[in-house]
Amino acid sequence: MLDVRLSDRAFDPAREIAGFVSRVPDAGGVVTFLGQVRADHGVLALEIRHYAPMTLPGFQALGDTAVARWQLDGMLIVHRVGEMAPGDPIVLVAGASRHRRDAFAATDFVMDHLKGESWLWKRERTAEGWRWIEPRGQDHADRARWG
Amino acid sequence: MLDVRLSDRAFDPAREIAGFVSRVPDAGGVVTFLGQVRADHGVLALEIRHYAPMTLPGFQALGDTAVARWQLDGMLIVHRVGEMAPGDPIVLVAGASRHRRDAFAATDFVMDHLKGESWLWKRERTAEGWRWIEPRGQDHADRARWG
Amino acid sequence: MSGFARLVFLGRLEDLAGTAGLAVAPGPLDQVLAGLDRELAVALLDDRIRLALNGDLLTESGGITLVDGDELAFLPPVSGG
Amino acid sequence: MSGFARLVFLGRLEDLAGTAGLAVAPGPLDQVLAGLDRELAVALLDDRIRLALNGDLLTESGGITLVDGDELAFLPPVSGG
Repeated sequence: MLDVRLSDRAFDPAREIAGFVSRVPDAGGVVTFLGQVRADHGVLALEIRHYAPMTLPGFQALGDTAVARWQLDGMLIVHRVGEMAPGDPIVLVAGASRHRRDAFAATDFVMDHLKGESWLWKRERTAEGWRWIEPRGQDHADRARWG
Repeated sequence: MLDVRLSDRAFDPAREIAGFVSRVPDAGGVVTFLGQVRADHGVLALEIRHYAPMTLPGFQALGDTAVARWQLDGMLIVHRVGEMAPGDPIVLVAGASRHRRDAFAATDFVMDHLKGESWLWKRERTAEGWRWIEPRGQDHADRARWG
Repeated sequence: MSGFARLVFLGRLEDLAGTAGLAVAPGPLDQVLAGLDRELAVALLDDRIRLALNGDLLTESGGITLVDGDELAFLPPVSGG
Repeated sequence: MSGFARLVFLGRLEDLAGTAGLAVAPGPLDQVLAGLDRELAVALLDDRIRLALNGDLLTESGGITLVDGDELAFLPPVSGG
């Protein structure tokens, strides 16, 4: 079971997790990663732009890769697009597996690749106005972990 | 913020996660692990026994170690004791951090040590009756990952 | 003949173009770009900008000719973080 | 004098003992164990069983004497995952 979605409005991570868990009764372990807009460094808003013909297929391909590489009962990727406020959820990734190592690895892998290879463009608004977020060297290092 | 609890009755993982996330507004990432009683191999019930003077202090010490080793905004450990049915949550571990790598590592670390070093004794009931669950060699290998 | 092709500008290119997309006359890409604001055209030709034609990433940007109904997207490096 | 010490049996030892705990007369552990069912006493002396006195894990099991109010727990290997 692979469930990949873009959401242009706020989603409720707890409800998504509960829904996901209910669909993987045979899984012994469920690992989730929730990313949210940080409230700690003067960011007033975050905007994520996407390109429909590429962004969702890109996430779907990443999910397919994870499902092929690890023994998973299920995988969930939900990503916000549009404008968000501090504390808003940005991304929820969940992996369910019989043995917990698969769920940990798949979720970690998806996060490492989501950040650097997704077709998403982000800008932040601070007191000084909007500022585009540049690529980071760390993203390459994160992906290199997976050989 | 370190929150460590034993629960002798069923808990709601989604509600626990929502409560935890609301207490770490500055965290960019929250990783959770949920372990549940598997519904797939003839297990009708799982019982976990604990020893109050050692089990909770043991979990607390493990949480302290994780908090000291990684940069965390918060850490949650909730563990069931008593008798459970297939699909019931057994353990919920959550780590929140500014950078996601810390939350992943801390949660993974706690799970590797929870399973092998906690003062918990488990037995399963199948059609043939109750059977005690023995230590596994894999637990030692899991802990050895952390040097 | 004639009709329209569409250019799509992602990320900061949208701000630079002042619009998310632009209908243009079909034809060779060089010719299409020559009809745009010069600063925008230079930004679109930057080495780090990747191109996608009708949703498929292009490995080469040379020799493209847009036909009626084509959508050509200009993709700056994605954001980190 | 006298009073009671308490033995606590964890995991499968509880099933073997038929009870989670037992009040015993204080005294040297050897002497306490000698008063128990022989099969249970043998199981409690197994090398893999660890002991905790009043919640503290003991590194050595030799020379223990229980006094009034002590709680001695017998901890078999914990279960795997």
